[in-house]
Amino acid sequence: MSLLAVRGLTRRFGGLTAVDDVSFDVHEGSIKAVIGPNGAGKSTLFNLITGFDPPDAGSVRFDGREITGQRADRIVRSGLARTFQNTELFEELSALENVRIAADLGVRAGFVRSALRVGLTAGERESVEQARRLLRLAGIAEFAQARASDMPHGTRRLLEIARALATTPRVMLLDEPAAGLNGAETRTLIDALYRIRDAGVTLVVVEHDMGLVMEIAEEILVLDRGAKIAEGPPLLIQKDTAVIEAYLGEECADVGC
Amino acid sequence: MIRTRLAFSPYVAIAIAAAAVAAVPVLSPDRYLLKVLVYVGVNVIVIAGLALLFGHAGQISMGHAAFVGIGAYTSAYCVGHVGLPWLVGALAGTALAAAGGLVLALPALRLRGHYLAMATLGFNEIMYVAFREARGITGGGDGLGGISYPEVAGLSIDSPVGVYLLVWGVALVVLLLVANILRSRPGRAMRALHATENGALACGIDTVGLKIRTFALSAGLAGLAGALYAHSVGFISPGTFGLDQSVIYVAIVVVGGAGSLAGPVLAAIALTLLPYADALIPGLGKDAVALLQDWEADIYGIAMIAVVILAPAGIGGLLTRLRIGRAGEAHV
Amino acid sequence: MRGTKVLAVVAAVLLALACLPVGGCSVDGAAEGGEGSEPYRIGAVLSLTGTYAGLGIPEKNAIELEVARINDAGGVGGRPIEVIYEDDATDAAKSQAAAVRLIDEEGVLAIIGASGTGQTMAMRADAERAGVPIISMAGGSVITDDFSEWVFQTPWPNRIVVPFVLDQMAAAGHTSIGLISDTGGYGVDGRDYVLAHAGEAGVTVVADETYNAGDTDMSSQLTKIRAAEPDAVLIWAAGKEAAIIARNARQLNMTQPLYGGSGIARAEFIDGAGEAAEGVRLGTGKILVPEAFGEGTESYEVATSFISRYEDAYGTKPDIFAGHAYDAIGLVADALGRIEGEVTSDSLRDALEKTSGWVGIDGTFTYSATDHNGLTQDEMVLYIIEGGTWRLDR
Amino acid sequence: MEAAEFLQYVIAGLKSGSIYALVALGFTVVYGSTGIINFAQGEFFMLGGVLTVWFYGLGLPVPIAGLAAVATTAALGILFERFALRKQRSAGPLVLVIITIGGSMVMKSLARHLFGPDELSLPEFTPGPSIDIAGAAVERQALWVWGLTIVAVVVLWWLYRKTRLGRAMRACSISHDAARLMGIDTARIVMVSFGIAAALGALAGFAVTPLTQTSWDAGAAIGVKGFAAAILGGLGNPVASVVGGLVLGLLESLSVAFISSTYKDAISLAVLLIVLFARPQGLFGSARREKV
Repeated sequence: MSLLAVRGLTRRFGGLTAVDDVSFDVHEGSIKAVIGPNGAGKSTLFNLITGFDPPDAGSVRFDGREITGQRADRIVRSGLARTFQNTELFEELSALENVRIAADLGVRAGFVRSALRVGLTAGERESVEQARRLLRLAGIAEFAQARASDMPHGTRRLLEIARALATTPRVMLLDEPAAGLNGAETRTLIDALYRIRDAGVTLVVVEHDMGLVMEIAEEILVLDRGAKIAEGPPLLIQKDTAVIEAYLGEECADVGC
Repeated sequence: MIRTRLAFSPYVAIAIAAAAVAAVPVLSPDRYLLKVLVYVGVNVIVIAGLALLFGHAGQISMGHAAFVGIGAYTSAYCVGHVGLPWLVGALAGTALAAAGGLVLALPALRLRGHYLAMATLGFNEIMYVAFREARGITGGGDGLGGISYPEVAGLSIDSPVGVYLLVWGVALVVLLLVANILRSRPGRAMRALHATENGALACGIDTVGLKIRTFALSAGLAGLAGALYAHSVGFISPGTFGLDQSVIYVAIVVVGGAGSLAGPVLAAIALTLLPYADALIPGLGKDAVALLQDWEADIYGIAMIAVVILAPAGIGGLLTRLRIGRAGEAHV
Repeated sequence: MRGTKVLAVVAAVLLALACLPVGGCSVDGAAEGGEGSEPYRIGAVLSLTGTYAGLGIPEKNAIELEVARINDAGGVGGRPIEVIYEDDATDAAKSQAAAVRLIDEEGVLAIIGASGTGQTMAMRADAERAGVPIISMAGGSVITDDFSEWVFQTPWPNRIVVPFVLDQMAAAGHTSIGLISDTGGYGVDGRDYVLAHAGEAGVTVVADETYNAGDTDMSSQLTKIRAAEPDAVLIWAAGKEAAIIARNARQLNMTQPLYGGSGIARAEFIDGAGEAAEGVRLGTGKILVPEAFGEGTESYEVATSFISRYEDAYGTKPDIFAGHAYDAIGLVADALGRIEGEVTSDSLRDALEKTSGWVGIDGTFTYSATDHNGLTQDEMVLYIIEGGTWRLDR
Repeated sequence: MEAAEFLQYVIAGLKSGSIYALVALGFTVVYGSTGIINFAQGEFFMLGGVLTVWFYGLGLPVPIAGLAAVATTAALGILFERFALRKQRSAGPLVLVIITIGGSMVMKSLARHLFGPDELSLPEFTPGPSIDIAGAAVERQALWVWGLTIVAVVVLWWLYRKTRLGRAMRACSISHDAARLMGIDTARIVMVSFGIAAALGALAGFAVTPLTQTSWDAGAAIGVKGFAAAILGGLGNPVASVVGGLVLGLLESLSVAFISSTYKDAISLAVLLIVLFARPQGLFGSARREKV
């Protein structure tokens, strides 16, 4: 039984069908990649799964429970975290503060307990430690006090991943984490992703960097114009005519240029 | 990095503040100063609530004077007409204002920026009509006079010093509670919501619940301030709770600096005292006073512009630069 | 020390404020008059800025003019009067603070003011506790209806003006009237009295419309009134909206005559309404046309002398607000003169209450233990606006 | 209620509605190029009226006095942007809004000092009895108000659609950065927008003063109505602002006709809140999809 089961997800914007009846499964502990040319509906698919955009049809089951159309924060709290294509960081706050806000999920403190500061210090100290650990896991511990807006692009991506981790997810959806990274930064990202997968978190990654995809993905889902055109292991996908056609256009498909 | 600075325990700071509040009437038994400081204390409570909602959570409200009005009229009615003790009236005023906050939170779930400003502004104008027309309860356009002094546990607080101590006692407690909230998880969640709602959602923050609770708490504090004001001043009229007062409250929070609490509180004290400066600055000649009074509105406008131009991050921003705070540390 | 920085900041500011030598000569309780040539200190809380600036400024002019005249003529029993002015900026909170300051720090014997009804009501509690009499220049009936032994009033309240105007309308055969009033204190107060007294005056209100200060057009309300086909239209309004109503009525070709009270007894109404003001009738005091006092009478002398002195000093004729202020300072001076024994706030209050037959601008004042307004309908006259000015319509 | 009376209410609504529309246009022009709400817009309306009366007092005929007032107010709008707002571009929208609030206080109080506390009046452009249209009476001045509103809308439409400056302003309203990349001097565009907004506000003040008189504090109430109209129509869209203004005017006059004049403001604001709740971007505003 797969950890994340997507069945027939569809989303229409006026005349355009951005996501057209997409179904796929993600198995616990694996790394799945989602690829496809620009405008294939990858980000929209992520938004439908994670509750940032309500689907017109279809369903999503996470760990056996139906989560279709739930509010985004509830889905995150049930263990399905995500990052964004253009990072949504808290620009004025430090890296530590950014991660700590997500780590706060563990701190039981409503308005009343916080106002009276009753027994909070323990929970809060724990959430700060958790935040520091995650910064180390993501390999950006030395940026802890830096303001998010002052950090280099690659580090910001890793910070957003660390922040998503702080919600103790079982599955994490990463929306083009390698976009705009140079070789070395991509290497650091790959190492971080392996460490996260080894820590038991299932990963679903939207990516254009084929090198990265081929290296880390155990299974690849290919979208074109909103529809699923292929799904399977990297080697199979590499030779799939439909995939090549989608990416490189007709003539190359049969000639294999 | 072990913090080596002398960490004041919060209780020491509270003791110092309470001592200062108590010392004022002893140092200067002047009734005028105490009455003006009551106005300041009331505004500090309103601004503490608005700094939470607008400064930290980024939800603009141009209707806060209406909440003050709800608190004031409700407690005046409960005590005056229904004969309830002041404490019950004040709590009723706070609760009703908080309920008003809940109602106003609904549009906030769908509206952003200027549109939310207009919705809250509309609420303020509608409440102004309600205060003016519900003559049975509010005394209508002429206002409601003869409101009794606050009375706690059977003891009527009717001396200027007593009223001052009550208002500032409540103000200190409110400041401490709000400061604690801002330093804890809800405070951080508000700053996250202010930065990016999607980012906050991605951190598992229930932004809908947060907006509703923050609106209700902020409005409740305004209602509490209204209840204190009505019974310390003894006379309220719809004009006191009009739109231009709500605009002033928003300006105070911006001048104070959106990211802090000490900044807006200082701005509230300064901008509430400004209209009374002519009487507070010692040694002013008669015509200097008349001149100051005549040009007071201009000075007020220019002072606001000057502060936000010189210190875009507001007074709070200045305070942080003075204190070598860590970058991005939420300064409260 | 993060969370409690705000408390430390508050503590510092409060202490700094307390150390300001603000106290000055804070005298507690009611002030003694003192003897010899020491001046009688009287406070004045006026709206010199804000929406009611148009009332406060002529009031201050009138008070300064009269105090100069009284002091030049040797003051009261040889002692000059000194008036300390406070601007309440049309804000009830400021008028209350100003009253406390005048009582505590300036040790005034009495307070003239405020210009507005709300601002007057805000001062009452503190003045009553300190035992300092207030002489208000605001027209709201509530000031003297909600009786307080410490509060006096000089202008003609709606309680007197409304019945007078209604009687005049009935006398002119207008039995059904359309009413339009503003939602401010003055309008609501007037409307209450119109609805209460219409029956007695033999008049029925067939349309009852209101508008808000700042509205730019009242033709909808007037269209509704026109539909009710009243014999005449009664405007109970203060401020610039009254002129708009007159214009709108003319443009709607409404034939009904327009009536009003002291709220439209202002030159600005005539300027603003232009021809639409022609033929409008209003009931108010006699200041607009001194002949109304009756040539040769004492009040005629008082009025013409005040009007000419005011015009010499300020270049314009005094308006009704200047008249209210003239009476306020005049009543205080007269009362001071009548006190035997020690002059205190208490003795001044008692003397004020015993004022009888004092001839002022708004009329001949006779206060009593139950009437702190002291005016009756016979201080009222009906005017008609013709040729851009007022003419007695008798 | 027969047709003539209903028409009379519609005319009353369109009369105040067109004033709200002109002021709303001023809000939209500034919002378009800067993204902020200019709280001093109400004072531009006041200055239009007060300055016309002052120029008229100097002996200029009414139309010339009006033109001079509109020009002076436009210059004041530009000066206000230059000195108070220019350097604060980077400080974020809130700081700018507060500066306009402070600016409105200063303008209001200065006007009281310069022009006195009492109301000021101005003769009608073409005095004469009202004109009868299908049984309803229409004031001549109302025709001037409508005429000037239509002229303003047409000129603005022509400016936005047909001129380089107009296109640059539209580009600015979509995105400052993109506009700057296209070589548009966005600072100049913002300055021009404040000039136009001030002129529009002043034009409204000039057109309506013969009907309503004016005074130093005439700006506050109209400022709120103009803002409500701009929001009702949909911020940033000039035509929507005009429609928003007219709808708001009609809402008020019809609520007087059918419900009660005491609650006309409360009713029209309640309707506005309902519209905002149903369409959070106003009647005609484009629902800006928030890119996730």
